[in-house]
Amino acid sequence: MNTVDEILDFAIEREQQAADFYSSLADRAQSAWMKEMLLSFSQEEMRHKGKLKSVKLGDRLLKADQHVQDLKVSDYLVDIEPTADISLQDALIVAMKREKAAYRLYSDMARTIDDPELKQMFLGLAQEEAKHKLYFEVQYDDQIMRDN
Amino acid sequence: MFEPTPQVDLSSGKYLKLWQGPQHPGITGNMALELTTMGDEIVDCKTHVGYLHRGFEKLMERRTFIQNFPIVCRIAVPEPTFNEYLYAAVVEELTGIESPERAEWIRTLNLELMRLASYLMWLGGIGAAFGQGTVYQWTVTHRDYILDLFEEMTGARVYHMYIVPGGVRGRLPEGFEERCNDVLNRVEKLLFDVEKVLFNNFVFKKRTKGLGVIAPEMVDQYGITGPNQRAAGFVRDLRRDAPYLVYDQLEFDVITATESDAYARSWVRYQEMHQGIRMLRQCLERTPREGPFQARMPNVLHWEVPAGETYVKAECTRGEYGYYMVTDGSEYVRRVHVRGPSYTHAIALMEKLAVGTNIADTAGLMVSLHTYPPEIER
Amino acid sequence: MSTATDLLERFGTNYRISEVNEQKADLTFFKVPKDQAVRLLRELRDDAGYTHLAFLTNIDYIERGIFTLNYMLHNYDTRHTLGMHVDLDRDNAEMESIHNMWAQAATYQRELREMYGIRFPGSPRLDDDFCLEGWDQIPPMRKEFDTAAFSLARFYSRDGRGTEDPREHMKQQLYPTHTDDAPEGGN
Amino acid sequence: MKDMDKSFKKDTETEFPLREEMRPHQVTAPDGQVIDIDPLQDYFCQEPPKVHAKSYFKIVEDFYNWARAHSLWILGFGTGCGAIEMRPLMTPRFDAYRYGIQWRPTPRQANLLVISGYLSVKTLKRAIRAYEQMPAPKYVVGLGSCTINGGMYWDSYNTINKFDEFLPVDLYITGCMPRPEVLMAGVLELKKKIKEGRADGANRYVENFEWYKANQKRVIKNWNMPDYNW
Amino acid sequence: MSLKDLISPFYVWQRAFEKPYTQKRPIEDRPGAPRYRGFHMNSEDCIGCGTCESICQNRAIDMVPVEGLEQRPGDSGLRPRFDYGRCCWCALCVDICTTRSLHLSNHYAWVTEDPDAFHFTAGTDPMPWNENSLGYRRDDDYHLLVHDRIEMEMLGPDESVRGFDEVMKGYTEEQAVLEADRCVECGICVATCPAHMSVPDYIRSVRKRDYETGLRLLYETNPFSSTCGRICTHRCETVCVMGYQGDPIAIRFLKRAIVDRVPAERYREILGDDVSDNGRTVGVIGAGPGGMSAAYYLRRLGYGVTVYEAQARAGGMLRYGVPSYRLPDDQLDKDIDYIRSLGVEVRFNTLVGRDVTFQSLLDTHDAVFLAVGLNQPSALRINGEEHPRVLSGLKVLDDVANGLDPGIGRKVAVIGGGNVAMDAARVSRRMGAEVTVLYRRRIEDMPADPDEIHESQAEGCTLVAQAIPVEIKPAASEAQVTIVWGEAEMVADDKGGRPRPVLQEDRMHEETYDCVIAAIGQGGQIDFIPSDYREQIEFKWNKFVPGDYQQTGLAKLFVGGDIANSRADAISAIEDGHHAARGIHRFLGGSADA
Repeated sequence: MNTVDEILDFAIEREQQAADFYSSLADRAQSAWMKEMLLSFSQEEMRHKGKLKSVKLGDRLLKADQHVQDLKVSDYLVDIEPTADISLQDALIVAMKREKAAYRLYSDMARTIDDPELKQMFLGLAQEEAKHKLYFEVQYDDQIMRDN
Repeated sequence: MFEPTPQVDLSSGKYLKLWQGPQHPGITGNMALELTTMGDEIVDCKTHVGYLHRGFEKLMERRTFIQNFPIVCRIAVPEPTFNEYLYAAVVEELTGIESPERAEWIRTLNLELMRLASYLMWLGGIGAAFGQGTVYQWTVTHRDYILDLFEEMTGARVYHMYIVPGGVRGRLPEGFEERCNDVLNRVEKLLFDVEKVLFNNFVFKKRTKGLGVIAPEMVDQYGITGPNQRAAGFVRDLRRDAPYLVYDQLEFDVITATESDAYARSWVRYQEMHQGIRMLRQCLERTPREGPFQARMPNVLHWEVPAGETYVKAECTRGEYGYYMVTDGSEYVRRVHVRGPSYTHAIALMEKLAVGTNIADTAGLMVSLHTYPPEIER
Repeated sequence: MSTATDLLERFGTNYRISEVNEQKADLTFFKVPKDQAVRLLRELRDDAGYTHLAFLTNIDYIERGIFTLNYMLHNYDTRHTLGMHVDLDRDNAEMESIHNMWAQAATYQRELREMYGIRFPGSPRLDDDFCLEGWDQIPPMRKEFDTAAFSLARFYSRDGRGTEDPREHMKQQLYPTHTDDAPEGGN
Repeated sequence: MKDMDKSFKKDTETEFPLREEMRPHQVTAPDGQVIDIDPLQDYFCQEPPKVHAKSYFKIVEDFYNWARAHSLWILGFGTGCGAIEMRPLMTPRFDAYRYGIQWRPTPRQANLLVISGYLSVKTLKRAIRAYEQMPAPKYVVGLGSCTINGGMYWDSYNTINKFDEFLPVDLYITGCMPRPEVLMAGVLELKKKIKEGRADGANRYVENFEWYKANQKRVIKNWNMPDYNW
Repeated sequence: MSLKDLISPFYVWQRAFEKPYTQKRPIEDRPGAPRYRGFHMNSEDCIGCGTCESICQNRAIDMVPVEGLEQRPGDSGLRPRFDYGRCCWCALCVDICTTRSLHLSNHYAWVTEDPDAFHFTAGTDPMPWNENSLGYRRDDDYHLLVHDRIEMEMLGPDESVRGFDEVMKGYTEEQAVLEADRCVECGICVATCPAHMSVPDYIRSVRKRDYETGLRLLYETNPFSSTCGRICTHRCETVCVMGYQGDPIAIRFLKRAIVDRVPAERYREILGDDVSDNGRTVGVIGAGPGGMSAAYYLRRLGYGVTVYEAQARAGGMLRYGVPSYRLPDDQLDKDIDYIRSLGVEVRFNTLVGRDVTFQSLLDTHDAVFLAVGLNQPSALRINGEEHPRVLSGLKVLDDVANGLDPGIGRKVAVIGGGNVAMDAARVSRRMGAEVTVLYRRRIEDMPADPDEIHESQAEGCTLVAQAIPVEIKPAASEAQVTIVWGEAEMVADDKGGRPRPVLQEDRMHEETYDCVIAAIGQGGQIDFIPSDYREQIEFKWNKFVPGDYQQTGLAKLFVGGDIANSRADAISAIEDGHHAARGIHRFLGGSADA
């Protein structure tokens, strides 16, 4: 990956994979409710993909320098193996962990690369994933840990 | 007791019907005298009241107990505070609420200040009725300084709405004592001036001595109370005979006279003003500065007073002022009757005393009886 | 201080005295039948020292169909006050006049005539206007007379008013669908 | 309205009889001559009121208005509570005389009627008579809340609510009760209005005479006086 | 006549040499006294409760909507409008003002030609005196209202931890009347109450000691009055106008005061037991407050109602989640038995999805109301969670409710800050354990009822705030467990939500307990709805999104209770049930507004 476009293509591809992951999970879900949830996760990923596409077309810029709060919720939660009868809590944990992994990936890449433009791009993508993670963390905090 | 008026044949041409009022010079408020005169002499007098009738007793029956508190003071315009106090007292008696000591002192202060203001108004009236306009100018101005004190203490000049069932509405303002003492000193100085100018005035003496003599036996027959009664030689004063508020802790003299004419009545009132100033000074000194001034009250919005009836009276400037209240345990009062001393003074007594006097003296006679029509009609 | 009890014992044999209520040390209320009232008043005035008629008034007990006159008498020597109640038939209220005993009674009787419609035969100027002039309604102090409705009908009220109940207003604004028009639950 | 119960009816021949001295009667003069008198006819002028015309020249009218504004003579007829706050105005402290204001005992000498508060029906009748007897141009000031919308006596069976239905009012002063200072401010405001030539209450009264009379007769049941008595 | 009498009057001349008394400028020289009762002012604190209107004996005050004023629960959006053709400046409105927003200025002059001009809305209309700082204010020591709540007798903490006796003893009749007397009957609370109960009316019936009327009023909107009189979250009290200067009215306990005075046997006599049958049936899933409330109102409307309940007894979370020292079983039975006595059939031990299919319910009934509640405890999902000494709060409460021993030991940690956590903690105290509550946020953020937090502290539970559990480890003994937790820092939420805790990895603690009770939240279990209906039903996270009448896109399905609202309390569930009954009646062609 040597150009900004290539990086973006890679990122877009990753978002697509995530969307596919959730929708295939949804296909297997038995209850109306979890199916709905997983599809909405999938749509969320598709929206991210759309956002990256517009970055690629130059309609939008990724900001690398903004501060995104890390609630560290996912840090101390266990890993979950996604199954067809997954619960909402577990689905959210999976989502948080996935976003966190993506964040780590882009951050590591940014560290290993020297080209300032590309570095900037990776950092921007990392920030973007951090935001997604925050979104899921907040939902976990609000929906699952209501009383804690 | 009741003497029928002599038959007056208007068509004889000897008599003239003359109406005085309702804008009557002898009175605060409106009231008409229907005089039948023969020459200058009055042979028959009928009173006509009702120009100020607002139906208070009816209005009070359809207002809650707290809603009655602002309206009662309107019953007697120049002396509203007595209504406030009596209404509060009658409700307190029926509910068993006791107003705190501090409130009792402030109430006494308020009532005596009102008495002084009311007497000053009256003093101006009697001066004006006998051609001494200067006295009127002096006393009404000084009354205004007392109204200033009221404004400062209660928030209004005339309708104070300060004595609320359960206590009073606020503490005395800062520095009130000094300002009140200052006004009292000025009023006292004025009173000595008035004595020289009015009571030592030979014109005044000539016209008032022997005018409207109330014979002692008439006092009970006509239900005469207050200074009018004391001027006839009776030593009766509710403040001493049935002490309310803190009057049992105050030093004052019951002023009496024996002549029982307009001059004697005026002189009794004049001296009572001095007694009033004496009491006010005691009040200012002894009113507690600390402590509650309102008893613990229920929620006044739906205040149900237990069923019962009572009569509470107080000595106002004109005599026995009383509130008779009947309650039936609901949020509304069953019946209130306000007993104003003017009721008998201005109607039965006036109709009797006016006969035989002349037209020029009716105004002075009426002022000397000190009557307020609003408390007759309510 | 049982002036009142003494007194009632003294008169109790000759008069049917009932409903004695010692409201406070110097105030007692009692009831006496209509036919004995004036005789008792005279005796109280002449023999018992109750020389001062503070006032005469009436209480309307519409639900019981009676008027209760209250004669408030005061004794200056014992400083005791007596409230004498006399029940009258509300629909045909008539009472013996006492204008010959106290001069101001005539005025009170005029007022009661005008305000409640009670007749006191023989009382002077009884039917003259007292407070009211040109009154064409039932006597205003009777409980069935609605002064607010009358005032609205005759004197009108200025336009430009209108109020909302906070509770109803909030209901309309915040949860309009939550209504139970058909009776259900409870009753 | 409810029919009047028979038992409440006062023992009089008609519902609202004329006072004895107002009925037609005969009087014997000192010289023995017998004179027939019908007071309602004889004591009052029956002429209907007329519009008080403005002067043809504006400068003259302005001069008149200036003069009128500086001699407001108040009829000393306190109708309600507010009368008690008019008294201090006559004393040195407020000294209304310096503004050309003074109190007169008779309507014939006054051109300003201050309705100082509530008006019972009985007083309303007298106030109307007093007003009609005042010479035009004349002014009316409503003092206190009661004159505006009934004030605290809004539900009383004996006090009117809207004073402007009965007499033309030039100015309202709210308060219960208003301080003397407000009455003073009101009078100064009235002066301004007079000077501008807008205080035409007397003419409004004449122009809407029928309406005012109808309102007056609606509440005053025993009218027994001529329609216009000046 | 003496010579003195002749000369003395000439003394009058002496005063001619005095300084004049005249005010130079009579209008400007004398402003109103500092306490003068002049014209009205109203501050922004006004909430439009209308108490000023009710005390005004002149009917001089109208409550009118003000343009641009945002209406919200606790503020009626109305403001007092004064008619100065009526006002008498008694200032009772100032004295009674519940928020102390109303004042009088010392301005007193208003002269105009137009008699219709004397109206204004204080505080919002631009009046010349709005900036006045002087004028009448109510004195601090003068009250026309009773600001202090009548204290209810309750078991002391020493006594209460010894057993499961009800802690709050209820008002005596005298106390209840005194407390009810404090109410100003403004009705602001009605909008905030999820069930919109007619609070002022039933408080009035307490004051009048007319409990039959009171009970009828309660049942108009709430068939769980005995229950709600004890454990309601009393949102109404948070907006009670009496709370602005003192304590809010104890609305919840006054409700209880009514039901406490009506024996269960008289319910049918007072409320009536005449229910017709309109031949249509409704199935209700879940016999909790939502389901039973719907069942009650539907039965009243003539529907045949069958309730499907997974457990052996009715009441749902009220039965299994609320310990008996807060809500004794017999009180819950009082409510439920009356509903059942009207002919509501409850099928116990019938779990939808296991014993009967969702589809069959849809087929057999004319409508289905679903109120299964949130009964699945959220897992901690931290390492070591599967340790046998980690219990769920709901399970503990459930065991206690069923008379089983949850086996908690002597030293207990409770994780969470909601009502379930508090209940678990207090139950543990009653079983003799030493209790520590670990909560991720601050104590003021706790979703539990403040009374419960307060009482649990009084009973000796230790509350540790800002503590995030990170790991569970086996302890030396098998009967024990070690929990690792870290301190948290609170960070503000950008979007205005409650502050969120962030773990501080450098400040970790380790502690060993006999057991750890997790009560961090609950989720719903609605897997029995086949995925085919996904298109018709709208979800948001783990909840339904119902329509105006609790309906869903699936024609026959109505939903309510914790699973369908964000408040997740009993009273909201009760209202959902009631409202769904209205909706079902409406959708099945009943009266449009019923």
